[in-house]
Amino acid sequence: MYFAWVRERIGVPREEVETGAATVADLVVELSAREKRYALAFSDLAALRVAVDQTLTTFDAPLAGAREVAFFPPMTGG
Amino acid sequence: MYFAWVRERIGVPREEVETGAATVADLVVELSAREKRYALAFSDLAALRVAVDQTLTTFDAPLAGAREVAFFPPMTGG
Amino acid sequence: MQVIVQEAPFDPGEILTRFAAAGAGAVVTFTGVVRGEGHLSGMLIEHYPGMTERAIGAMVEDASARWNLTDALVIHRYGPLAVGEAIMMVVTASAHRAAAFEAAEFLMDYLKSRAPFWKKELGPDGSTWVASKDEDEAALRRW
Amino acid sequence: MQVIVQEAPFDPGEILTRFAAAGAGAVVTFTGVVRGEGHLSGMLIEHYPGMTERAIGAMVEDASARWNLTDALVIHRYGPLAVGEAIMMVVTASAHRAAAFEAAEFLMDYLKSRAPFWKKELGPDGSTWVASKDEDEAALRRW
Repeated sequence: MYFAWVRERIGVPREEVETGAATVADLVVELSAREKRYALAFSDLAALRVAVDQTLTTFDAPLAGAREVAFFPPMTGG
Repeated sequence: MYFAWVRERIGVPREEVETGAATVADLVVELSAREKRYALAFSDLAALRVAVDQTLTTFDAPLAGAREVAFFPPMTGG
Repeated sequence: MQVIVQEAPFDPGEILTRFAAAGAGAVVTFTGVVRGEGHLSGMLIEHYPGMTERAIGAMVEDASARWNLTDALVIHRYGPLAVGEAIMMVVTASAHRAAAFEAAEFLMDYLKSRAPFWKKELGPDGSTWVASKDEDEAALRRW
Repeated sequence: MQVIVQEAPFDPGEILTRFAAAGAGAVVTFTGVVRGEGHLSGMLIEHYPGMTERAIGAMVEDASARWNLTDALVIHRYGPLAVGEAIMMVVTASAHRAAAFEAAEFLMDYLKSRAPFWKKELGPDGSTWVASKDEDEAALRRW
């Protein structure tokens, strides 16, 4: 899933991805290699946050058993 | 003027006093010598606060030109 | 900026609605309510007319000088109050949340120990003047 | 304790009136309002359904564990908002003012940087995603 400007750059709010990536970082590399819009959205990981199964985590988090991965910029609630 | 339990001990909310007292502390001594209810109310000055002309001050404050002196316990607003 | 000292009840919600509609960005409120703990049947608040308005007015001016507020209000009741009734309310409005929070806490800390109000709790066994707390006096030191 | 995430407008005053009537002693509210600064015509808030409720629910639980609260509420809108409309509101109720203030500030600091909302400001020259502030991230360190 993608939110805010990450969603706008990638062009879809969500998609199904079959992957053998071991970590979030591996998934980012895999997607970035696939198409330029991913490479563009993931060009600066320091500006991104990630949640696995709706829990905020880091890019080195394992994906084993994960059902939902979300990428988005720092949150601006409140 | 007297407020809260100081008013209750002295028995009146306000009174006119002609005094030559130089400071608030002098006025307290003068009133305490006058009647037991004053001595009782003023027995522990640490438990009292004083305002001269509606401004919080200390017991060593001068009374020259003062029109209104008020004695009361620590405030419990809010 | 507004200071209201009155005997009549007031509606905290109505005041917040008015402030929120002014669109400041951040609005903080504190509302003090008479608690029914123990067997308290109510409260009686004595105040020093004239000095009360003066003292609170000076606090609001201080707060306006220290924080960038677009508006502020202090309303405080006196006289008899029933359990569950609002005693007083502080409202601060600012473009930034930190300013609104800090100014509201500053005003509350000063109202507790420097505004000439005295609370008397009314219970089944008579009435008792509420004692001031050392921690309330200590709270002033952070400002 | 209550967490509400909704698209529809809400009335901050009505919520405060309800909390004040519950008689907790001290009720603190924070209300965030869409500011009309510059030539902003409104705001669009995107959120992550499911995670939003989870994340805020965890924050409210944390606050309840750290402070002695009698009640708390967080309401946050998403979707299109007009200038002057309330974006969100935090309410904390406690017997003591310090607990109510601290819990409200804690919840606000976490909502700013840890609740999955993203604000887009709508202006005459198009729309811009609001950037997160370093000071908001820094604010978390005090808790």
